Amino acid sequence: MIQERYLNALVLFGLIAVPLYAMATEELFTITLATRAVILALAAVGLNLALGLGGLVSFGHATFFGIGGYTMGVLAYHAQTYTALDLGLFTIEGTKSMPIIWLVAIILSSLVAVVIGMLSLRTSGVYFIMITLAFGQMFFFFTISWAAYGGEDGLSIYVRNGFPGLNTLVPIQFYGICFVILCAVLFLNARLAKSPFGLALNAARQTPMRTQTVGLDPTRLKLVAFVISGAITGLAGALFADLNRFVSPTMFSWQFSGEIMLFIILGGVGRLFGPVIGAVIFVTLEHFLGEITDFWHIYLGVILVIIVLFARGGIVGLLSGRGGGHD
Amino acid sequence: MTDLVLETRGITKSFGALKASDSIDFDLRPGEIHAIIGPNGAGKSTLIKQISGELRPDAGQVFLAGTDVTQQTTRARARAGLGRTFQISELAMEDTVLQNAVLGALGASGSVWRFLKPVLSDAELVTRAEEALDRVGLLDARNQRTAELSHGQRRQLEVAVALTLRPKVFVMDEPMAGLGAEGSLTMTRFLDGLRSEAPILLVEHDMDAVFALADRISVLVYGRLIATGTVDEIRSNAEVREAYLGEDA
Amino acid sequence: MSTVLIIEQVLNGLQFGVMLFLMAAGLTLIFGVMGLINLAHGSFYMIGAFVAAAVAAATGSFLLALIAALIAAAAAGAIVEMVVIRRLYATDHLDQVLATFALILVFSEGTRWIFGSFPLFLDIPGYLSGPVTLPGGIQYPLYRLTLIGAGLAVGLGLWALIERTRVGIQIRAGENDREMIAALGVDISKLYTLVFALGAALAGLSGALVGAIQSVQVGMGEPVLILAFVVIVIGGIGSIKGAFVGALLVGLTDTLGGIFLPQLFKLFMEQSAATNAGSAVASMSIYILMSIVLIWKPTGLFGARP
Amino acid sequence: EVKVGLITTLSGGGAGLGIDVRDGFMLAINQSGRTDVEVVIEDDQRKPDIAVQLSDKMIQSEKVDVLTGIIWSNLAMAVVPAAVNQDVIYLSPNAGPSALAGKGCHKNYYNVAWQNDNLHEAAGAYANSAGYKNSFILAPNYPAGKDALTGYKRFFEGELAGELYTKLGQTDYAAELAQIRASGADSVFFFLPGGMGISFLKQYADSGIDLPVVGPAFSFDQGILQAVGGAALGVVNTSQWNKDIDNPTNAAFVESFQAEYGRLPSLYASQGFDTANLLLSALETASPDDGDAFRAALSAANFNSTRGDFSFGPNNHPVQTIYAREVIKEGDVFTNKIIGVALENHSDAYAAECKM
Amino acid sequence: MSLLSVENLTASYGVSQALFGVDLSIEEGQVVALMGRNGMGKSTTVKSICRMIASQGVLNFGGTDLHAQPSHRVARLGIGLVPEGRRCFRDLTVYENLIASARPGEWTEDTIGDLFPRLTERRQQRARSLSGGEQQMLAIGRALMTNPKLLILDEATEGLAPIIRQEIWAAIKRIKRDSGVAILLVDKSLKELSKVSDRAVILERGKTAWSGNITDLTKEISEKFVGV
Ligand SMILES: Nc1ncnc2c1ncn2[C@@H]1O[C@H](COP(=O)(O)OP(=O)(O)OP(=O)(O)O)[C@@H](O)[C@H]1O
Ligand SMILES: Nc1ncnc2c1ncn2[C@@H]1O[C@H](COP(=O)(O)OP(=O)(O)OP(=O)(O)O)[C@@H](O)[C@H]1O
Ligand SMILES: [Mg+2]
Ligand SMILES: [Mg+2]
Repeated sequence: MIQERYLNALVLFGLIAVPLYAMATEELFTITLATRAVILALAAVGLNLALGLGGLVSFGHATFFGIGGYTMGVLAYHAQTYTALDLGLFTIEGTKSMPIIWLVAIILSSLVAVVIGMLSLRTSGVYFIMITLAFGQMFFFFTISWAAYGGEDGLSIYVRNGFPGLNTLVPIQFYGICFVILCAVLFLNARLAKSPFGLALNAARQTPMRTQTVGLDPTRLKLVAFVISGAITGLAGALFADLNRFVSPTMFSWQFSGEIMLFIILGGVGRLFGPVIGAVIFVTLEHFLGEITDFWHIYLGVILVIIVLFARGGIVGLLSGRGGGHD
Repeated sequence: MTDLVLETRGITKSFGALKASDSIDFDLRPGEIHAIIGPNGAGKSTLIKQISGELRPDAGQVFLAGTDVTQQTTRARARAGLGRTFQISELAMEDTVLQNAVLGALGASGSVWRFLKPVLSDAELVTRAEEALDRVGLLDARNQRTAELSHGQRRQLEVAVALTLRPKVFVMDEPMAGLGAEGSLTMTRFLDGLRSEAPILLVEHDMDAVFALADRISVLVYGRLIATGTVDEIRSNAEVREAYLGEDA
Repeated sequence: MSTVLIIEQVLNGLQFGVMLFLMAAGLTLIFGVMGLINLAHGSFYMIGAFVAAAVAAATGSFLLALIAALIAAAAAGAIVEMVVIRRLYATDHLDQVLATFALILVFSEGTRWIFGSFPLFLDIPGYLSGPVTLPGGIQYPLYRLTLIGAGLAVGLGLWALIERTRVGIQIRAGENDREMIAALGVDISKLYTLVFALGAALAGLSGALVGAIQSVQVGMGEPVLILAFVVIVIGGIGSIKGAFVGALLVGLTDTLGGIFLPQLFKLFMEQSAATNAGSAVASMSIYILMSIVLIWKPTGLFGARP
Repeated sequence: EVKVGLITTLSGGGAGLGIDVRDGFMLAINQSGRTDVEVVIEDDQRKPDIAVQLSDKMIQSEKVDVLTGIIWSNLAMAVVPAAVNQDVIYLSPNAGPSALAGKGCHKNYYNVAWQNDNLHEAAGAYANSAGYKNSFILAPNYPAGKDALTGYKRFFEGELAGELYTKLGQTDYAAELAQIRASGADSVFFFLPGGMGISFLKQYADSGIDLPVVGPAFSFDQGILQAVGGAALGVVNTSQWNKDIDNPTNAAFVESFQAEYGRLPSLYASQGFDTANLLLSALETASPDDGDAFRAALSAANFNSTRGDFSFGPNNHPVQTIYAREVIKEGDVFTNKIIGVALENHSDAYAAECKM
Repeated sequence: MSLLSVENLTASYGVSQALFGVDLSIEEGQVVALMGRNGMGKSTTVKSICRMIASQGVLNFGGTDLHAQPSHRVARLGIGLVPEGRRCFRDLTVYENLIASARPGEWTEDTIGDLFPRLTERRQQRARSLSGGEQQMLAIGRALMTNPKLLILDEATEGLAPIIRQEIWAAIKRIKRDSGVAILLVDKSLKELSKVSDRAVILERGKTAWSGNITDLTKEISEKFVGV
């Protein structure tokens, strides 16, 4: 049994050491894999805020991931083709600058999260799961037939966007950006969970009636959580698009929403590092099982089943010996 | 009539064919404990839900300290000074006792939109919460998880959370439910002291407690208030004996 | 567009709805009534279709194929329940999501491993093939009428089982409080294994029936899964009647949306843009329907539970 | 020593196509007897992001000289532009999105299969020759579907009785069939790849509609035909390859493929086989290290193709003959027979836009 | 031999132990009161008997070792439970609640209807919308419909109006007098318990602290262990 705190430190250490080692040994692809894991972890950390703290089982978080991705895709596409983006009332220029893209991605996914959240929070439980899924599917089918930006084929951005002072094309530098963002968001998440807002949100999840009788609005608390959560996942989407230099409607697919959720459950719901550990393990399994056999999905499935059955509270619960997190 | 802390006028609520509240006029004066008794299913909890805002009445009005709050949410009524406890404990079971109490203090302070500073480092909120816990005798259990509390302790915590709100009026739905004989006595003594702070609307089936505490008693039967009076008046009311008390009291 | 064609399309919509209900019936039982989120429902559907195709190829009998599909899916369901699902009733929905997602992987790749990567052949038997003429001169495939019949029969049977029999009552009681119904003397574990197997068998049956007019291939279960969830949620969880009405609504929306939305867009757009936009909206239509229903009635049309 | 990265779909729903391409490709490599060609195979799971990462891996870690294998246009669009810009040769054994054939063409990108529109154009041409005057056409609502209808219309000279975009992944076509029946069409053209086509054909056969059907080879390929069964009999489809194309390479290919894998080769297998042979032929004259020479060797297309004459147009896309084939039953097996030529030495509509 | 004998029963919730050695026995047809302050382990004892939580020690019912039986078998051996907190099946109607686990015997829907006429009035209403007292009646009716040999009532009069409480006590007396059903009672009303019970068992911190005939339960003892 390891204390959760040490486990978290260990994970952070691994996320620093492995890519550095890979750089030293010129295993560039390991860095790419690590970047993928870190970005997916970021998306899941975002969802964990809604799901773990707020009890909002969103099966549509791919929506925000996709919005982040398309923000990057569309802005960079216009920059790359030297065309302006016509928004009817006014036009804007595309950009290849990461910070600007992130900002736009965060703003757009927040706005969409406000709308989806307001509509979805009328429901609860499984209905909430399904209505969020429905919104995700709408975006999915919309982008598939959105011919202006490639439809199902998606959009290729040939060169990774820039970050002032760094060469993002060097894998370890881009990894560094993603890793720092992940750490910042984890820090934010940790503080948030202990803050007044976090306490109230936690109560709103467990007992909305009580929350109301002390004069707080559980729906509004959940909405704010949902929006913050969507913004983080949106940011992850923008990074993911930059990692691949490519966006496509699959970023909106329900399978993807499911995968983000999977990371959380795998790692441990409501645990700060649960999504990180889940994403790292999933990416690792996905990559290395594939090398062993064509039918690696079977092994992946069996491993996942074993984890659900024998590791209550996810991997973090198993390792830290504090099984059965909440919910 | 503005010195009434709480008043309902003609509250009516139907569930299909069933009239759970039938034109109920009820009031609560400063400094008193006004008990509502009545057979099971008479509509006591339904009335409380309409007072607290959980249910909207079909007709009639609710006044809190003279203001018509009929159209207001539970939340707004809580802010206007209504402190409620539930028939079945509504607590954040995974949180600690202190966290539950702090939640009340937080609600009362209204400063929930703070995202970075740990809530337990807010001395004002914590002090307020600890005071309330101390009064119900739960201070020693403040770091225990609520799920680990015994039934009686949970009832005490319910009251403590209401205390942190420093309400103008308490609305309590069966606070003795599930308490043992000894626990009921303790709770009775505690409520007795509480009336000086704010008047209490008390729904309770424990007649020992009701007779010991109530300044006035109202009797609700089939959604209608059939009598209001002092303990002795109610005890000797034949209709009440037949509908509710039986030959016992 | 002629009236007959419109009538025919409405009929198609209803028919598609009943077919959706057939596909969702097993899920209604497992998810709606037992309250278990079973993402692997589509896998049982797939197993039914594959086993039916294999048996039909070996024996040439469609009836035998259906029976085999039923048995195979039921057996798979029973095994899954006893090995995995049983341990998950007490836990929250999320663990069920993860476990049954994992089962999809196992079943899909397992099927590919056994049956290969290519679609299988499963055809309508001779005695059910070809169209019949309905009153009004509409030519309608006999097999689709058979599917409607099967869907209605399954729906009615399920409804009677759940609402009218004691076993049905016990199942519903178990969903409210498993521990309590056991403490009152009902062997809820065995009952749940049976119900789960029945749900899987229904999925397998519909996989086999529907597989005869669609493609029997790995992954065929996933779109069905999502559609079935949509249907149940629109109708309201736990209500068989709701699932049925939900299925009809989805069927009509999907069919008629695909036809009329492009026409509608043509009223104010130029031809090819209208076709594009119309088809785009049509593919979103059932999800739009679902969100409208849920925003209007947060627990679905007939769902009572908050 | 030459390293080739083969990224294709080996698991999940579309695995059949990827496996065929891989098997055809490896058959040619093995037959060549060359031991200095190393092939690294990876499964993209039909997910674009995975494909991109695998191509990163191939380029960064494996340091491959040549990439190939991708089945799907959307995956190709995700991988190819970045890869060819990093000076890696990409040989497409399937998928020829128009964006890579016209303005987006690249000296490092070679398509050994077809430009996406090709088979649909041939279908349009065939429809003319069959005397159809009024076609009902349908395809799924996504880029390849739109390309398909555009391609058909580019060559078809008759009227359109109707034009429909269906949902991607749709499995029930009752509504579409009713529209076809009511449209007064004299023929039907459809492009519905994979399971969609199987469903459509089965339901079409059962609907009692008796119009001739034309389509591209994808819905009538060896791997799929057995699942469609009798419903496909007699349908005419267009393809640049068939197992009865009469040349020694093809005969040897069909025979050795069957011997090696125990099944009839498919269109995709032939494309994989041709891709590998193109590569091998270029390796005979130049090394990938010498970029220009190697590209020149590839462009020469100096290899024996299973489809007979094969050459590249100015955009590195095939100039080839496309046949009309008919679905027949040989013993117990459904297969195709060539019934004529749809388009002779056909190039594509985008070649002129390509500036290399 | 006793109908139910419990010896040295221990049980825990996760890491925290709740029972440290409970002894109690019930003879056929006997009414036994189980008493103790809040949190002393009464409900945990009940749950152990019904095999709803894991426990150790002797649990013997009519010659059968209950520890070898799953929960539903225990019920079929003839133990009917009215649990703490009612736990009616929320989405089932009153009628469905009653028949879900019914077994043949003298208690039928009709006889329950005589006992609690209010349930008959609400026959088609879902349990979730019943008032607290109505739910309590339903829980008792439901347990009786299993026609048990031993009826366990955990706080069965909690939250009931005095007049209904009297009815329930009367019903308990009637059950005791007319049928051979043994009853294990948990209740806070000492007065009523002493009227119907034959024996009493008092728990203190998860252990049997006192047991004996109800007539031997002196004021001192009850003040010491129950507080009044
Ligand atoms: N949502 C509802 N739908 C239908 N009937 C309801 C609903 N809520 C309450 N009732 C009915 O209204 C009546 C009043 O219920 P209420 O809970 O107010 O009773 P009560 O006086 O609090 O009873 P108790 O003392 O048993 O708690 C009961 O008969 C109950 O069945
Ligand atoms: N689910 C639970 N998890 C952890 N501890 C529990 C749980 N239920 C009860 N306990 C603890 O076990 C002990 C015994 O509880 P139990 O419910 O048996 O008491 P009781 O005598 O029935 O009390 P009451 O009169 O309040 O119902 C208590 O200390 C309680 O806090
Ligand atoms: Mg009440
Ligand atoms: Mg108890």
